[in-house]
Amino acid sequence: MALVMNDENGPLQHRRGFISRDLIGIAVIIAIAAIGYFAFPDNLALLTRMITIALLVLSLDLVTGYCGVATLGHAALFGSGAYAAGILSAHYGINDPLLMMLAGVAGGAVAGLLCGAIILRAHALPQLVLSIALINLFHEFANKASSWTGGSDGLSGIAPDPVFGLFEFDLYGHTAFFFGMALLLIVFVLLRVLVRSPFGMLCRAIKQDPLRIRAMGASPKAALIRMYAISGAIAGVGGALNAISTQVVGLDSLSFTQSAEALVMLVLGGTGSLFGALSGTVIFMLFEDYVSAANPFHWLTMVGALLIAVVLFAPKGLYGTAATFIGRRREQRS
Amino acid sequence: MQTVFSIAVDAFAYGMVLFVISIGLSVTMGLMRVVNLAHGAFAMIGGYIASYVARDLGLGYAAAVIAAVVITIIVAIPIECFLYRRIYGAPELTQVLMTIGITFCVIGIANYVMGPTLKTIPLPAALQGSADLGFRTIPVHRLFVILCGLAVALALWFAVDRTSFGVKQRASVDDAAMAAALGVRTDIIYAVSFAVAVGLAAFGGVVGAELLPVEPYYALRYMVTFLVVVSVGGAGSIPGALIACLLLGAIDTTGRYLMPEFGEFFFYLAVIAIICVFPRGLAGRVK
Amino acid sequence: MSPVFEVANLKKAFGGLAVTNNVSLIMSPGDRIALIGPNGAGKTTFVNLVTGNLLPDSGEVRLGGELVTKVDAIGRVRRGLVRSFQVTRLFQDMTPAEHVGLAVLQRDGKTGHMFGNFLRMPDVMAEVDDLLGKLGLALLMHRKVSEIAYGQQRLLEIAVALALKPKVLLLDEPAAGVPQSDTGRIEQALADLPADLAVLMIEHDMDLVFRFARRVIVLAAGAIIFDGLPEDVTKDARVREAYLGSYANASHIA
Amino acid sequence: DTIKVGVIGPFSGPFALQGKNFKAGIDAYMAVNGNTVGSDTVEIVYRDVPQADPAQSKALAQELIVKEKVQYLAGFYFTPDAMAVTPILKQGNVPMVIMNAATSAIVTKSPLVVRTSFTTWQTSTPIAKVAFDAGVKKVISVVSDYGPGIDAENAFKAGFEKAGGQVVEAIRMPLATNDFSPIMQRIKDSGAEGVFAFLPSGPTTLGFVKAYNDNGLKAAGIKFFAPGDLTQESDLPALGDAALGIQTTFHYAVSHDSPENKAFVEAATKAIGNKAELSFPSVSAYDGMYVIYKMIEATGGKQDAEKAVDAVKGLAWTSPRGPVSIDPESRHITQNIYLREVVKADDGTYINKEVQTFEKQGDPGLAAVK
Amino acid sequence: MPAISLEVENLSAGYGPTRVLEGISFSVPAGARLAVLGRNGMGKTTLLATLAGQTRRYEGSIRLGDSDVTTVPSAARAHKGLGYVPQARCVFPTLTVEENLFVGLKARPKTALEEAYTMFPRLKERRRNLGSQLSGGEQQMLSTARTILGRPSVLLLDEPLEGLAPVICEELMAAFADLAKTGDMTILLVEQRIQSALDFADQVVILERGRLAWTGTPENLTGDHEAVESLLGVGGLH
Ligand SMILES: Nc1ncnc2c1ncn2[C@@H]1O[C@H](COP(=O)(O)OP(=O)(O)OP(=O)(O)O)[C@@H](O)[C@H]1O
Ligand SMILES: Nc1ncnc2c1ncn2[C@@H]1O[C@H](COP(=O)(O)OP(=O)(O)OP(=O)(O)O)[C@@H](O)[C@H]1O
Ligand SMILES: [Mg+2]
Ligand SMILES: [Mg+2]
Repeated sequence: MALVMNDENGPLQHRRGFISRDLIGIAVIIAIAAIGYFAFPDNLALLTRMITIALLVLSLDLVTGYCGVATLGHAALFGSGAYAAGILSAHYGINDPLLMMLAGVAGGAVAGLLCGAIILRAHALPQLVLSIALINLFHEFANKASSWTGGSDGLSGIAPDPVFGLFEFDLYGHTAFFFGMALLLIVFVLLRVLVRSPFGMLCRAIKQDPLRIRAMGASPKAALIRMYAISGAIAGVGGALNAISTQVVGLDSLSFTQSAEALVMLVLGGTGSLFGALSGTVIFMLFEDYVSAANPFHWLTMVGALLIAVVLFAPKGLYGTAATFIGRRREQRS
Repeated sequence: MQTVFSIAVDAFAYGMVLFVISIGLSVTMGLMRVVNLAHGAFAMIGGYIASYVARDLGLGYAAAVIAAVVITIIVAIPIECFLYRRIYGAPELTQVLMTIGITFCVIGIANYVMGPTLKTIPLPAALQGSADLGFRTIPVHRLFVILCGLAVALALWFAVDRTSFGVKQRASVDDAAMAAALGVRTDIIYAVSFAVAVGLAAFGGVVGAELLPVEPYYALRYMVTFLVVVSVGGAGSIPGALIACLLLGAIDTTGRYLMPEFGEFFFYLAVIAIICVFPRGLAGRVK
Repeated sequence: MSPVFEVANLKKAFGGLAVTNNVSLIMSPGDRIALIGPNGAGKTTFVNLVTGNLLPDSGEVRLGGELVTKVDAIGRVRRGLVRSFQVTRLFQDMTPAEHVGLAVLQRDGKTGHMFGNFLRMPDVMAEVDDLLGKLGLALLMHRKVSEIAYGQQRLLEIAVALALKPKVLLLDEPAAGVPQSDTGRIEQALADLPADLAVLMIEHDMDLVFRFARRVIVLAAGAIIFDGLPEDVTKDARVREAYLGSYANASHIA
Repeated sequence: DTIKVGVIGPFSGPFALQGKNFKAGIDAYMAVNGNTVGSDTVEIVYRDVPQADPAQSKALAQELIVKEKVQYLAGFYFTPDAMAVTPILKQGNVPMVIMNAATSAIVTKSPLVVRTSFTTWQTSTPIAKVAFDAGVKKVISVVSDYGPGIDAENAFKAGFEKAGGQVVEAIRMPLATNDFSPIMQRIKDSGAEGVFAFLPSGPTTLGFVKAYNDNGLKAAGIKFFAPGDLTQESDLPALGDAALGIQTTFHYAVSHDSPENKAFVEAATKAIGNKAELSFPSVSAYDGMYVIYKMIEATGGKQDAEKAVDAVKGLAWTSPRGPVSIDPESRHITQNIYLREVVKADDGTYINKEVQTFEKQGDPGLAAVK
Repeated sequence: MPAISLEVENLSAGYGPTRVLEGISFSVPAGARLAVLGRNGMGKTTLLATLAGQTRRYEGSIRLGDSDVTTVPSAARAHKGLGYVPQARCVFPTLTVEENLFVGLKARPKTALEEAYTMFPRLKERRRNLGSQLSGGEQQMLSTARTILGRPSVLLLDEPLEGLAPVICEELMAAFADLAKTGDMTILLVEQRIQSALDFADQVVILERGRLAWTGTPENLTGDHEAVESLLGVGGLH
């Protein structure tokens, strides 16, 4: 094809095979999980931690990638979920993992609503700063409420019961891994549906031009707050999973560092696509795990170099760039 | 009453220190539209150089400041050419990724080369000790920083608002392609602006070192503070940054005096309140 | 017929500059009005004021008899007052189909739905195909807007406005940047509009103005200096001097 | 056989210096005592947790136990990191030797925990007596607002009030405080004769001590008391003259005068590369290794956590810091706490000079929280 | 014979992987007025942008006067005498009108700003306003004036009449004609209003899907009904 001109070819491609592509996507995730499971049978804790963070990054992608909200405070949602689940167990003795998960979802969603209501009052840089201020407030609050949260010593005494009364959370982390994997798959499927729905399309449009959306009669703010609550629920799942699998919740789960790291992972993978979020998390954490074990003293330099390299050679993120590349190849062949 | 004055003096001095350290970031972020999270890294490089020149080489404070600014700029030139040039005009998040990467690298290298301990920059006799204000004393060094802050603010404001360089600079940021089509050599403009920003960062790192001591983690430790004061002021506005620094300095200082245990709350609540009222920052330009 | 849209004594000043100076206007269903005037006369500002994008200093806006001066822009759109933009404002990463689909869904109150995909909703797609076909964008409907030429983006801008099925439509220079060969399409699209829709169009292309309008309003320095039939406008000396120039002498006025 | 010891600590990031000291202490011990116990070779596996991050700490501990098959876990700079690991010790059959984390309660979380460092209560209690004996009756306490800071505040208050003094005000300030001028103003206004301060070792102590001098508190005769975190040796060159005369209580000073310490400092300096970077975590790590070696001896290299821990209960030896023992009840270290004063040594460096010894101090914190 | 001021040979250009222009060659003598016509999306803007150095060029060469500027960056081309008024106007939104004009001045003294104000008195009234606050037509005036202030020898105009009131259009076209004649400026004009363009130009090229489909004089074109019909898609010309 030499010349791309007005009468472009296939509009048809777009209409076929969403479902089949989704099935492939799920199959890929399961395959990767299986590879992870067999490749690192004695390091399931790492994989579980990856799943937790992946949930946080997915949730961040919803607001950042799909709605264009810049935030360096997304761990507020994650941490709220974690503390909600943790407090339920440590203070109220409700140890059922599913109930704890529900508490996490609720905690995350409430935090999402709250953060959304504030963060959405500004744009771009000031928005980023609002999010930083928020995460610091959450962090301080959790530090102050130490009778509930354990303060800087962390909330300990979380003792989740076996899942369905059968599978115990043990040293080897099998239960936590499979429990997390199941959650991740459910969340992934739900998000797939969500981002393609009319609501998902609305959010993408808002990201590009909120004023235009207003002129179409939709309220960007209402939509974004709603998305924030959903994002909070997802982050809450991650937080609760973290509380259940680690059995300790630390202030770090509500920290700027955690938020910034999540954002880095997201951008590394590529914003605005679920696979971008997933691959960013997996690649970053594997890389970090590898270099920090190889040289615990100077690995930060390597991570820095990785980030720079990604911006230089894969400016849309690793997944984003790969997807564009493949898409172009396919276009050229047709 | 005396206490009120005293707090006011502390607040003003702290605000000016914040200003000197973060104004370079206002240049990169507001005037060049690069979310430069590596600002602290350049400030830290400046601090290390000054410390080395003043302490290990035993040269004077003035020499240390000049060396810090000049060498930091020299160090920054290749970084600008190979890294920053790629992210001008890129999406914010890409810039975040790149500049965090740079920060990590600088931290790692500083840790390796200079070791993890604190480094100080010995002050000349003239800047040591305290000056008597009548009702209280204040470290002479703070007065020096206040003067530096005012001088920098004035010089920058003049350069940006009153010179042809300033006009071309702002034009390049608004629309680099169009500016180029009108004959503005945007790459040179960018390089010079960046050098100025880095030079200011280094300068701030050195004169602010009494308050924010130089160590490898400096680059990340104060990143949030820098980002916050610059954005609250409205990135790119020199008067805005000045007002923001003084205001936030005052809030922080008063809060810390009245209720230290809620100091952070005051500070960040004020940030949220200000941004909610002025969504573009105190003196934000319309886009 | 009762007016669908009424503006009374609208005023707005930027600093010392009175950009809208006591403007009043009434539109009835089926109106086809052209709003013309020199550059900087305040036409776009007028549109921004009545749509709620700018706050007037004083004056009233009514939609279908209801006072909407205090209603925000979104509320006014939902009540049937829709505009297009002078400089295209489109979603660069989205396709024409998505633009129009979104507008249709929004109109039907379905943008909150969290499942399903409009490409598989036959009723929505039928409308999308129809509208884009009418404006000659059918072949481009699945390309990103950033990749299509400016003129085509202008057409899409109109398609989006139409998809909202407005009661009052304000078009800000819909043909700017659209080549002569394609203004026909715009005209056709406008001609196909429901007869009871009230349309106000700002345009500097006089040929289009005279083919489209049944009433012409001339705005100069923020005030209405002429309001009448197209035939009469070229005869008005003030309009000639301020706006039309030698166009008034040209032969081909419809 | 090879016996692996997993060490978790902050080896990069803001606390990299402390992690470096862990490593220096461990390296020093193995340099002096060899890397074999009986027929077994000891191997150290390091894992980095740059900032308090219990989830990461637990994941790494799990990996160390399950994958690396370590028989001992050690290190742990931050309390939550240690807390997160205690639940898996039993199942993993692994003892944990804490080389820093200073909250009293950790040892109660699992019987397999042994601590060779100190607790904030332990180091902060004696300074109360010092203050009172110096004739100061009214003190204002100023601490960083986080776990250890609050421990320090409580410990000082308990000790000082018991002695008969009065804490006129207790201020908690955020960890990320840069400008201490307002705090100094508060101190002045409080009318206290002395100030008790606790800040985590590192950059902020510099600002605090400078502000104390610059704002004329020192000149006004307001006395300064603190546990030794404030004047850790690696910060002293930066603090310079500003720190001169400051009195602190702590379990270890690099300048401690004993043959054991000379040997230790020599070995540790070699390991860390620069004597100026040497600080207190190194000695806890050194003694931690001593304990681990004893455990290996007692179990003959077999993995048996309970037996290993039992073997060191009541163990007493002479550490570089002086005579120490492991309290069989709490498994926490009983040690001398020294009152030190910052002075300029003959070679121009600044040191913590020991001026008084409080012998055989246990951990008062455990009783206090109970 | 007048010197050639702009010569394009076998030019191909586009955006990233999308090729838009293919094998374009033409040359324009100094002082000539060339109209570039074509329907929507045929590559007119792309052609001008490529000449100004703003899009990706794949093949071919561009000569300006007697120097080869094929690989010269945009700013340097401007200093060699190329002026470009883009279709999107590209007014600097955060600069005032005066500052916008000032950027276009290049090295000329500030007093030259008056030239722009005589051309568009409207701009003088609004000179302290920010670019983003101008009306559509005012932005168009500003964009044009800004480029003309730099005294280019070759002026590329991409739909400079869009959004302007009829009176202003007339004045502006007259001003362009004047610049071409007395100022010895070579002008390339892209315009949708075919009649205005033909009245102005002494040469015409028509683009069709990125290629040069027709070249000639306005008179030729008026006679060539077939070309007008198929390439421009309009009925007839007067
Ligand atoms: N925010 C603002 N601040 C100051 N002046 C403004 C602002 N917005 C518009 N103006 C001025 O108000 C006047 C009217 O602008 P408006 O955009 O309504 O003109 P218009 O009639 O649409 O002109 P055109 O036909 O050129 O589009 C212009 O002179 C413009 O410069
Ligand atoms: N940024 C871009 N990326 C990809 N393709 C583009 C881009 N801009 C334009 N195109 C394509 O290049 C072709 C030519 O566009 P161009 O803007 O040059 O047309 P034009 O003749 O100026 O049209 P108009 O009359 O609408 O201004 C169009 O088909 C368009 O789809
Ligand atoms: Mg207008
Ligand atoms: Mg064009």
